[in-house]
Amino acid sequence: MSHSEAEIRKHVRVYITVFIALAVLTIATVLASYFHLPLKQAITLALFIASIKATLVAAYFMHLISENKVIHSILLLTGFFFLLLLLLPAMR
Amino acid sequence: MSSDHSHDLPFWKKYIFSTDHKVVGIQYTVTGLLFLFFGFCLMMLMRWQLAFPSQPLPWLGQFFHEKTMVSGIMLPEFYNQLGAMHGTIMIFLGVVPLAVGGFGNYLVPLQVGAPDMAFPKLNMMSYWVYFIGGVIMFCSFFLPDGSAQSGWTSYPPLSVIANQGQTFWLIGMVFLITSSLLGSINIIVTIVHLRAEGLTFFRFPFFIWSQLVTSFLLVLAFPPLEAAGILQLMDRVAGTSFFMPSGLVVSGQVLQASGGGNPLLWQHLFWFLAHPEVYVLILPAMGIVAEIMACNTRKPIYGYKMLVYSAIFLGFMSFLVWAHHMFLTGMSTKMSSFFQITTMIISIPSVIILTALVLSLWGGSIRFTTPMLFAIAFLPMFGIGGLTGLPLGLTAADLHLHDTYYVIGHFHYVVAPGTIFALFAGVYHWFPKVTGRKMSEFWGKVHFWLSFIFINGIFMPMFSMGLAGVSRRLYDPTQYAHGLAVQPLNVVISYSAWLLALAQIPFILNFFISIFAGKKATDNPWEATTLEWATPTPPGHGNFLTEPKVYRGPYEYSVPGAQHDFSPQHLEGIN
Amino acid sequence: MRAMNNNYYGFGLPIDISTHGAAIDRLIIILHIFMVALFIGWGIFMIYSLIKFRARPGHKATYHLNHFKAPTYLELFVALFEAVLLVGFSFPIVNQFVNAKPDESTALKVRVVAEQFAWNVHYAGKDGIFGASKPELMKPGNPLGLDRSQEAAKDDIVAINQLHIPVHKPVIVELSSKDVIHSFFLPVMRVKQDTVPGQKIPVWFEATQTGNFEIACAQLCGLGHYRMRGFFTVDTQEDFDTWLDQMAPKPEV
Amino acid sequence: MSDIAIKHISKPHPVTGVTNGKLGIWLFIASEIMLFGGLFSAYILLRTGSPSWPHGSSVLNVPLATLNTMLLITSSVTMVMAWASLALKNVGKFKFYLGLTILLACGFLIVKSFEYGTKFEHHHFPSTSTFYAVYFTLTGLHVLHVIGGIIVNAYYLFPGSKMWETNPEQFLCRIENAGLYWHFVDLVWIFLFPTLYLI
Repeated sequence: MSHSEAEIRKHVRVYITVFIALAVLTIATVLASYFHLPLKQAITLALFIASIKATLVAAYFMHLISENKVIHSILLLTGFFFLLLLLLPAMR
Repeated sequence: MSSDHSHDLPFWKKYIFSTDHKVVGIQYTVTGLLFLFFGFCLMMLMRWQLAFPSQPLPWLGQFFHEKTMVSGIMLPEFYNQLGAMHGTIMIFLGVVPLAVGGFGNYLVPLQVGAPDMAFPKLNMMSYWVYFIGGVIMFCSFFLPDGSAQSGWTSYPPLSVIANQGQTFWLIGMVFLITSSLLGSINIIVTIVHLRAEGLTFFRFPFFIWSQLVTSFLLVLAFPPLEAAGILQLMDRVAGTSFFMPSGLVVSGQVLQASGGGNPLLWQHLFWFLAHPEVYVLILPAMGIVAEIMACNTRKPIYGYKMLVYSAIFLGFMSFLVWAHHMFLTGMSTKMSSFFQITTMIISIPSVIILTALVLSLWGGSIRFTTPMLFAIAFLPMFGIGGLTGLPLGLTAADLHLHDTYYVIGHFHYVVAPGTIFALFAGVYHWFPKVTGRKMSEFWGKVHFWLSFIFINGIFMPMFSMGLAGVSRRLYDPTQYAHGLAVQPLNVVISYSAWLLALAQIPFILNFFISIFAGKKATDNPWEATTLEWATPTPPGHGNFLTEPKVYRGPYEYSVPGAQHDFSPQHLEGIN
Repeated sequence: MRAMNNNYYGFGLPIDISTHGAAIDRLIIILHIFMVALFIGWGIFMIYSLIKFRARPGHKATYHLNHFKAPTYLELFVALFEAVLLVGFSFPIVNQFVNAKPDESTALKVRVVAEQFAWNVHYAGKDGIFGASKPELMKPGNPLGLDRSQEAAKDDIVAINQLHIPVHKPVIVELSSKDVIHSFFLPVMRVKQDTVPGQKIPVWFEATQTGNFEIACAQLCGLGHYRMRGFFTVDTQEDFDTWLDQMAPKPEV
Repeated sequence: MSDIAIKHISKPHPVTGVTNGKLGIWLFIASEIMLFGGLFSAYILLRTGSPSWPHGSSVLNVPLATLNTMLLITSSVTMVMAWASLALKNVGKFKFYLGLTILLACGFLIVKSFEYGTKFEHHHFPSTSTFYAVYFTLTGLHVLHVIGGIIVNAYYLFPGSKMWETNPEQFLCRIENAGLYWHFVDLVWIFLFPTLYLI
């Protein structure tokens, strides 16, 4: 990726925004845990927030949002097998 | 490997810590062959005990430590060590390093027209990490209690309560896995990025495709085993209970552990790797066979695209069948039905590949060279291996055949006369490119025919033993009446194994003598079309004299209107 | 010891004395006929091609070949045949094996607890209730860790490496393990099931013939794996009852 | 052996649009995803199979872990800023941000060692229960990854930065790839934190 200077400066602003979002979400998920929601809701909420944070990191810090198809395909394939691996405890 | 570019490098940098993919490939090949032979020796020792249970091993017995053999009579501990290490060494230190590390490293850059691998230093590192893993595995034999003895599958809780050798096994595996990961990442990037101009994906030799799929399998399937290995290491070293359920009583003592673990977790993670691993073992072999068959039938491979799609599908499906190794662990019929179906589905692309390769003979002009003989023999041998997988993939038949010699016969037909024959074919085929000299055809044929006869003598009787219900990993099968009934077969198998060892002597001599005294080979002695034959023999540092360009598919043999019966990929206009 | 009736065992499948085994044997035989037929067909084609298309002066390879139709049909046939094997044979057999538990009131219930390297067979005794096994009580003299002071455990019968069952009666064996994974294998019964520590897995079968047979361990369980052999005896109901009486714990004074 | 030219080290491949290193590091991350996938899968299986499981916040120190999360997130943003500064050819700023990344990572390790220390003081070891086994194994492996990241970043901060003089393009690629790895380490923590501490 060749980046022009202006582009990178724009990137930097995005990084700061993402950073603030990550911090807010971290505080939100910690606060939510103090409410002692029922286990199912607590797990869903915690994983939901974690997924948003992960998406932000992957999309902006790791530049996945503007990444090439080949990387996306590798991750798609990996994601499929990753889910399969997570399903493994259900296999009895 | 002499070349103007590297003459100024010191010896150790040129031949030992070399980053040249050809040197690394040769290092892998030689180490792999040595480990293959070592693993074979372990098996020959086991064969004595199986053929003549509890009789002293003549002459050789005196050289063994008293913890392994008492006055030449093998102890069950030692038998279990031999069994576990035979499997581990053959798969992780012999066949995979040879197929992916050796052939992959040497041939992939040549066949895609690259000067080296994408990450040469990483390449060197992956060899040395493999080497360390091998040394750890080998050294574990000299531990006070010997090496790992819980089978190559290392099922807990047995492996967790086993001796120190198991810890070495796990650490060794972490090294081997790391090495494989680095190596396969390197191969993928090399194939995708460093291919020569004009070499589109559908102009790849099938060998390249097989390496690409194999590398993806390694990258995605090995880490779960690494995870499992780490967990087992924690169980053994830090006293955790990942695989240890509560309330275990071992030899009259309640086991001091927190409990709460699940032994089946290991099996799931292990087979999540180990089934794709089967295709890691077989795909490169198929690649080698396809190369050699196209060259020696002097015609294109039949159904090349079908072959490629089948290999990709095979790789994908191999992740979805792992639990067919676990039919008897008490799984529900829903689960077992699912895995039976996927197992039957995965047999289809295997059949397609085999059929395409057999059909490739049709219409050819077949040269019966030594590599071709090995490649042809691969077909029926792999066929037997594949077909006998069918009863094991159906839970109903597996009820009787699970963990018997039938299983041993089945996967050895796939790996030994299957993959290892293909690897031999590869050694004979590419030897002239690597050394500049040909191996003797006569002794090659002697090697082939003797190996072919004796290897069937080893594995064919195992099906009968398996049907009779003889379990695997038995130190003395004659303890059982049903084992005693088939004991004569064990004697036949053992003699076949020892004779097979003798049959390797022509190969070993041929290999070493030909390096120095073989017939000089030209750059393209087999008149083949793929890019590796466009290099000088042996290829120098940087491989190609000029950057190659590719004009056609990989197997353009006997093109109508061409002057020669082969049209190399790098030549413009038909040859 | 080893001089068991060797007519039971040979170079192929051992005799089958179970009610469910015939279906398994049939499947195995059909499979092998199919495999041999396919292999011979392939082999003949291959050898014919090898001879017909050998390199010789004046013979040239053909670049363009017509597309073969036969392999596609063969492929379809193989796929179809596999589907038949699955739906027609394997699924029903496995379903029977895993789900069709016999009526517990009429069946004989036995517990088998595997350990390195023996099979501990546990009968409930007259009261039909199994005493609880406690890991902390498991000692060489009391391999199952039974608390004999407990009412349910008083008449329990423990036999080591001896599994006796009556003929023509459904038997439910509940398998478990004290230490590592073993595999409970009755070759003549076509029964094989892993015993997984921490789990209780039931298997069931019915014998059609009396005789002395074997229990084998099919999963590597340590250095004594090879000698983890048990005796499996199918008796008439009367003989079985007599044996149980003999094995019953004698009241201690 | 730099006499042979391997293509696409710093110029992206025309078809895939990425460099060798980037494709390589993403494949490595793919394998790491599968590694942690195996561990998470083990965690789920053990937790669902267990009759009781402690609530993370009742046994673990959530404020410390929150602080650690903040440290790691901040180090991620400084890492990406280091890359951006280098792309703007501002080497001084690059070194500042990369150094900050390393310091934050060290801070993470220090906090972690306090956390481990108090656990050991209370005689909570991996062998105590399956919960602690999972906790120590997963966080321990993550710590190893953090240490690996520190070593790589320290190399690029000191001896490795010489490459900026000889081959700035390749050096920028290397920093980007090191960053990708570092963000992945952060990403793993983003999942470890709630699954171990909060639920």
